[in-house]
Amino acid sequence: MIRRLIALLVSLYLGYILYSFVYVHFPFGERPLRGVAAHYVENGIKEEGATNIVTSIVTLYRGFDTLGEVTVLFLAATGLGLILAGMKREEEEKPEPTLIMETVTKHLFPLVLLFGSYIFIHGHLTPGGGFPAGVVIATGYFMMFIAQRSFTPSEYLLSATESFAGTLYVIVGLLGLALAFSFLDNVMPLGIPNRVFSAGIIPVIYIIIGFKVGSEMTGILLHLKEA
Amino acid sequence: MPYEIHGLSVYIYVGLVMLGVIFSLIRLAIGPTAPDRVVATDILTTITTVVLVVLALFFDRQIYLDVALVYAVLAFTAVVAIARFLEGGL
Amino acid sequence: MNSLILFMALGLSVVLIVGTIIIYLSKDLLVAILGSAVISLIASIFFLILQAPDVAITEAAIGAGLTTGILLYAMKKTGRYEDD
Amino acid sequence: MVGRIIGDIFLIIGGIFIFLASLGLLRMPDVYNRMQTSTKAVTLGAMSSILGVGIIHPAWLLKCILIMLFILFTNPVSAHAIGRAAYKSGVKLWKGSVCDKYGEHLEDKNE
Repeated sequence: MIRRLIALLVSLYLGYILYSFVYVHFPFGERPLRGVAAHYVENGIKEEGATNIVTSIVTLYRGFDTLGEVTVLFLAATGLGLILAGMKREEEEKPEPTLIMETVTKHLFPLVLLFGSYIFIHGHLTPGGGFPAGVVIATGYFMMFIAQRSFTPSEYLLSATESFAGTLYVIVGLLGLALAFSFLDNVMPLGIPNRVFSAGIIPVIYIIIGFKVGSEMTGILLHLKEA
Repeated sequence: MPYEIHGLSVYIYVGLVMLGVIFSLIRLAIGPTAPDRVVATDILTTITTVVLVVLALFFDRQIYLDVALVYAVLAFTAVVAIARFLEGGL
Repeated sequence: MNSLILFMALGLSVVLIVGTIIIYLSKDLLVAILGSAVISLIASIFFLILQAPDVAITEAAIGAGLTTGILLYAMKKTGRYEDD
Repeated sequence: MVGRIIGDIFLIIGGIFIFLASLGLLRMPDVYNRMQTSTKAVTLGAMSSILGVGIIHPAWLLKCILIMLFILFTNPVSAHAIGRAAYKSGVKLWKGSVCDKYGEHLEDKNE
């Protein structure tokens, strides 16, 4: 009981902080930028060619961090697979999904995959990028898991896609080391901003990340479903 | 031409939508059975999609519509998953 | 327009606080999962009000189905009601 | 300017429908009535609001129609799933209900 009371007080205090934050900072994004943020906003498009500056920060200025994040995600998926490896679900009687669910999800699934591809291909132009696109694709697979009678993607293909994408990411980084000065450097031509074929290696990296995150998340959901 | 917010209509609209959010939240809080709360969540996801589109109109940025598109495509997955859990078929 | 956005932000922060209180007070873990889904919806609107569409789209994609799915699978393996 | 006025009218209609849907969610007596009033009305309200935004900004109309189509496809599925799950998980009908076709159908199938 006392634990619940403390939790209630903490959430009310956080709510008070949120209120005061909203009042004090109200016209959001109107203050002048300082330091490294100002440099990114002023020179980002000229240096890296991406209209969406967040993506050029994530994949190029702070590219090594992103490689680390992808590794952390890979380790999480591997650990979950190891924990759930020995468990096997006993066969039980389950109510089947109805015709309505099956038909709608069957026709919606290709559109979800197309939408995920749109998000990672246009990552340097519109909001989004590799991580949300991978999660959108994995959610599409989850939709098929819950609403189809029998739908099981090949586990071997999923792990092969994931390993191949991870290797390609490192190879792109080493290409930067070989052709330019540093790991994950922008070695391809920048092109004209606001076109699809622009911003050097950002679309390439985002396509790789999209495939990797999508197959990883689908693998996690598949492990949880079958264990 | 950017969307200049003037007149009473936009204020009335935002007030109506906010009342809708508050009522759904009350049903989410008090709902006697679990399916009541799931219905309230379903209503809140649809209202959220609308609010995202209207915020894109207020800020006058077309790219904000992508976020609303994500919810329009995927938000029903959570509700269907919880419904399948309730009937025992997950 | 500024006062309108401020009004929306204040109203939605009430929703966030009430959502956390629902999660803390419920003994049924399914209700807690529903509350976290609602909180991620409202958080996505907040990120858009703070003019961070990248974070908003990530929050939308993760909160729209994936966290609910993973938590539901985990709850199915452990148990639904919290015992005192 | 004409587009602005028509769009505002669509927005207000959508807002009224969203408000009425959540009012029905609050006031109706049992799960089936709540689901039936609110999901249909909120779908109509959302589509009307988004169409209003598309009329105010004609350049956005294509994407707005896409969002409307996805809402139109997905919302009935979730309502159908909730109704079925509520019946299967044993929620009783309101005492003033007059017929129960799904229960009769299940009885027919079991015999």
